[in-house]
Amino acid sequence: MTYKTGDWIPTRDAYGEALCELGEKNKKVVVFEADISKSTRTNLFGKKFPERYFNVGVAEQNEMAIAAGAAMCGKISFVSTYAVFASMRACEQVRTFVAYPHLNVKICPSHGGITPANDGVTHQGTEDLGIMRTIPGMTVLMPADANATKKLLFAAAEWDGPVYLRLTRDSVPIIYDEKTDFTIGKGILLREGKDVTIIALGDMVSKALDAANLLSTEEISAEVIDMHTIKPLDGDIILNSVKKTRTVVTVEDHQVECGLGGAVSEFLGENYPVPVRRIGFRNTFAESGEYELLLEKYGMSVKHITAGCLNSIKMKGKIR
Amino acid sequence: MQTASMRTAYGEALVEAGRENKNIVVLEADLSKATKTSLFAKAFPERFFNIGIAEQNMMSMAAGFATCGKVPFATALAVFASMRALEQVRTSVCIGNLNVKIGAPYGGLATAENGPTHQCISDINMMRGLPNMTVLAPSDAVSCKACVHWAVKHKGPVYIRILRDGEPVLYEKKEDVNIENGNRLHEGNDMAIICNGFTSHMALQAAEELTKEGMHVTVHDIFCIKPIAADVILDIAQKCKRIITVEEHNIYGGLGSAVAEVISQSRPVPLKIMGVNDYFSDSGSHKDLLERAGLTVENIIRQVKDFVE
Amino acid sequence: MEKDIQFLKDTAKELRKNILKMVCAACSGHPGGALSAAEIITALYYGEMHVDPKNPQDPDRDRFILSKGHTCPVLYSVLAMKGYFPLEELQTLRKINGRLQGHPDMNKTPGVDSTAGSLGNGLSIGIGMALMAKLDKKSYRTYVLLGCGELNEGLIWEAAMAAAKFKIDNLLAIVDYNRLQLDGTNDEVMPLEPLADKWKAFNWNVITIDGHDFNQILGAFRKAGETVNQPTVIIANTVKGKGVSFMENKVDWHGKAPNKEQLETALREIENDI
Amino acid sequence: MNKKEELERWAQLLRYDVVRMISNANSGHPGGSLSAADIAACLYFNEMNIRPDEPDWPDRDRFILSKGHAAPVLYAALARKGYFSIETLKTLRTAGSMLQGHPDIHTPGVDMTTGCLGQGLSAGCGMALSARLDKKSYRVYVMMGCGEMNEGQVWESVMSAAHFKLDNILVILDYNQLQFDGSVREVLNPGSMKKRWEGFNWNVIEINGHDINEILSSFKKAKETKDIPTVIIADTIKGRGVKFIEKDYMWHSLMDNKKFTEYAEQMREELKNADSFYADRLW
Repeated sequence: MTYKTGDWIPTRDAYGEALCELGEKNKKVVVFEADISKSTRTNLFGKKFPERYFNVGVAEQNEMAIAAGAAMCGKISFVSTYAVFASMRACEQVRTFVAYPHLNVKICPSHGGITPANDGVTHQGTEDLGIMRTIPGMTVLMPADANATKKLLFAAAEWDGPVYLRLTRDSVPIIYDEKTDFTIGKGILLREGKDVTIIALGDMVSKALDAANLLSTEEISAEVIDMHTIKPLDGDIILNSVKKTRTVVTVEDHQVECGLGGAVSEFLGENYPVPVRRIGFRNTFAESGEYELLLEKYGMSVKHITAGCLNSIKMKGKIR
Repeated sequence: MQTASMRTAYGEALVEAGRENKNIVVLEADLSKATKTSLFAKAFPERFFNIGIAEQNMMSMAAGFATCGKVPFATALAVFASMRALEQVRTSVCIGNLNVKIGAPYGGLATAENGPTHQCISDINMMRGLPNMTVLAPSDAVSCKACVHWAVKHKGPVYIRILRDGEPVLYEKKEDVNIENGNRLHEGNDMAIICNGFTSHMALQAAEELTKEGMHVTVHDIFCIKPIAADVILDIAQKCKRIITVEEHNIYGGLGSAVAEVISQSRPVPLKIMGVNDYFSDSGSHKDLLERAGLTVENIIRQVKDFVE
Repeated sequence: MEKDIQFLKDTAKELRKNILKMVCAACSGHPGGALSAAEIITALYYGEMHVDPKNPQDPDRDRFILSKGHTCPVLYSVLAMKGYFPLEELQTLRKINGRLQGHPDMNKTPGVDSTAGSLGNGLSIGIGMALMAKLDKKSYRTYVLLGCGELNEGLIWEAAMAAAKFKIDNLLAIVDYNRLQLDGTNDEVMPLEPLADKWKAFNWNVITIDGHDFNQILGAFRKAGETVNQPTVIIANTVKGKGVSFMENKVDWHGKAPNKEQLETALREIENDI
Repeated sequence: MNKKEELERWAQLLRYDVVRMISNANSGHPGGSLSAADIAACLYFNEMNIRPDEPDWPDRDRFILSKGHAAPVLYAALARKGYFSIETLKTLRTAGSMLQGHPDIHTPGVDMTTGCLGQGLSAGCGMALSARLDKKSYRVYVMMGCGEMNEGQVWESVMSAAHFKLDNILVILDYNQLQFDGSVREVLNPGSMKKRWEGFNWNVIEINGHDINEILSSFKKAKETKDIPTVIIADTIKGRGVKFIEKDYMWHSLMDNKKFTEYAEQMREELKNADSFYADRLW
């Protein structure tokens, strides 16, 4: 199944469907669920391959450790839950029993960032990328749309070792056609520009593109990179871009500490110091509400991205 | 250098604070002899609660205590405080901005021979990502005590990363310790080292060695990694033009990352992050493990020199 | 049969000596809970499990998970005695560049089926393995040794529920019930009684035995093997530090290494069955 | 009107509020809110010692909704008690509202942030121990869901409440037998819930969770039990009161808002004509 550009689809839907395709092709794929299959969309897999599907109830730590046990027997374990629970409730199990033994456990949580907008803060995983990034041996992904989800899911299945692949609960627009290739660890240059580099991931990629469009009306050319893999970070694509633009704005549906902004700041600080503005949650928990309104309230809307770009461009003048 | 045990300092500070403040309660997960909360248990048995090996329960219980005006110190090895109970810290404690203090001994590689399952090079990151959390990492027994007392006065969640035994003593008395801004251990304009925890005394030693060779290096000991003293760091960046961060933590997400985030925003200067290079370590003596990670006086000196060129 | 039992007793003796020697050489480690499990481990590796030390990764092997990972000296000792690696290697426990980590590491040590060390996780991992045996239609069994302290962990009870739901009868959980944890007795820290009722209430088949009596241990293994559609737990009453007079039932020996002199006394006591 | 009749009306009114709120918000969890309405009515309108005009009163009884997704029933009870206006109920799950998708401690009357299952009883233990330390007589009420019985942390907290002999804590298990993915039996096969709690040394009382008299008498019995914590296992029906969603696990969260909104209107009419009690309380 592929998805038409311009349509709006939650990436968890694509995950559920792609998982079935994957299960068809690869008999080693087993799926673990923690009582929210209707929401994570693994119910599709469960229906199709009941013998390779295990619902362990509301018990995410157990789920993670069972998945590790299955991987120890040569399986490729997919773990479904919400980002808050995958990264925090079961954090130590991920670290000690998945990452440390370097097992083929693919953790694919829905409800990344504030995409469960209405559910409120307890269900909005806005710290998970940073948490996963600091666990040695972990590969951390967030696809920008349904087509990217499917491709990256297949790539994750082939990848040696643990993967964290973050999904959205709410709909995001399709920006990729079915032909685009995705390689784990290689960012995608979506739009060329010379004044500022916008590095975004997940649901914020489409916002970054909107911001770049808006900026072009003011004769500012912004380069846009989809950094779907936050770890290992694609240093080359950043360097190539920054040597040209000399300033960066990172955009993520995540806390500005520790996540994409942190990763890019670390990398540039060590390799090519230029101003970096980070757009995301500023050390605050969000709340219930409509997705777009929340982006607006917490400083992550298209408007804020464009303002951030303008500021960044100003900064670079000052520092020179 | 004289040495003292940080976890013992933690236990003693809890007793001191408990004497002054009757609202302080201590929660423990079956490791009181290791974490030294046993000292508090002895002094104030009625305010000591051993929850058994159940760190998640402990964190949420602490949250319950806090809603009733208590100042709970929940204590667990850094690896369990930061990872086994992470979601409880977030949901039960941080979202409500509750007055829970988390004491986390055996941070970094300090559990040494116990191996990677018990070592913890990710806790600073885990805690730093949580809104409302204050993250402290003292560098010796004296600053550890200062952190405990500071945490009692601070309203809101605080995570204190503590090491184990035999840490060199850097400070004379706890009043000397500036928790919010950190302490300047050495002055110089050629380069800056920003450090914390067990690496601070190494950085100081490295700076002293380098002075003999005519290089003048600023060494700044940071206790509070979140919120980090951005002004202080920017001043250092302005003055020294180059910064090396040193920490007993993963190079991703810790002190280095916090400094990178600050300087990249307003004063991008070249940075080098020294720490554990994103790997699971091994069983071995603490000294051996630090050596493998490149966290030695010699290597700091080498890195400073390389960085100049 | 009697001859077999005598052989097992002698083997357990050897195992205890190795535990103490390696912990002494490392100057750190956890002897108490290693000694309490000596008979159980001996019975597993010499009387129950199908394993091939020459082929530690054999996909059809029985699996063993030491969920109470801190007591790994007992596991390393038995693995060395079975020939997974040389006995001399026991001297490298907890040393840098060694294969014998302070807590078990499945990628470093031949014969270690699962990483362990942070308490409470082993049963879940075992369930994963047992489910995969069923999925792959393999006949291997999975054995999980739990400590009593770790039964405080909620994760254990999550796993207990899941094992019952999936009717996992190809997994055997054994509780090394020595009634001591780091901070004191179970009763002081977090009482576990009525322990058998707890497991029964989670729909488990429960067998209670003396964990130092080989006849009872082997009998329980047999009964567990015959139980279908329900997971079995053996609650093995044991003595922490068993075999060494000054360590028995002493909480202080949970995580302390004996010095040379203490080692000599201990070895003598074990040799002479004092 | 006697006590029972009055509480039945409050419960019915809370159900109405729940239906209206969720229909307004166009999202939320009706099933588990409705099953808990009778218990919530008994707690807030008869049992608990609280001061709506002084939500932080240190001596108040505490209530923790551990099954936080059932927030609408809690918000309804709080509004009806006067912690905030009935108007506020219309803002459920909208940006800037004090009524979050899951309970937030900053909302007046909410004693603990919940929503991530399994944490409520632990927090309750902390409160109950604080009461004992401070020699205060307040009680702590924790309402749990049957799905969250899967969480290991629940059993950690169950163990510690028994260990610390917390007789000032009362757990009410809203045992509606359904969780997100199906029946508790399908998802995680609990066996006898009573035996499980007894195995952890708790006093267990089983009741019909929709029978006001049974609820009230179980509260009384719990209070009289010393040195051991009590759990009331309340047999309930998920979605109780809204016929077309009763016992349907698919209605754990909102499925069809058109149908639901129509029902809210219908309910409004029915209540308006039923009794003078409802007349000036409907919105």
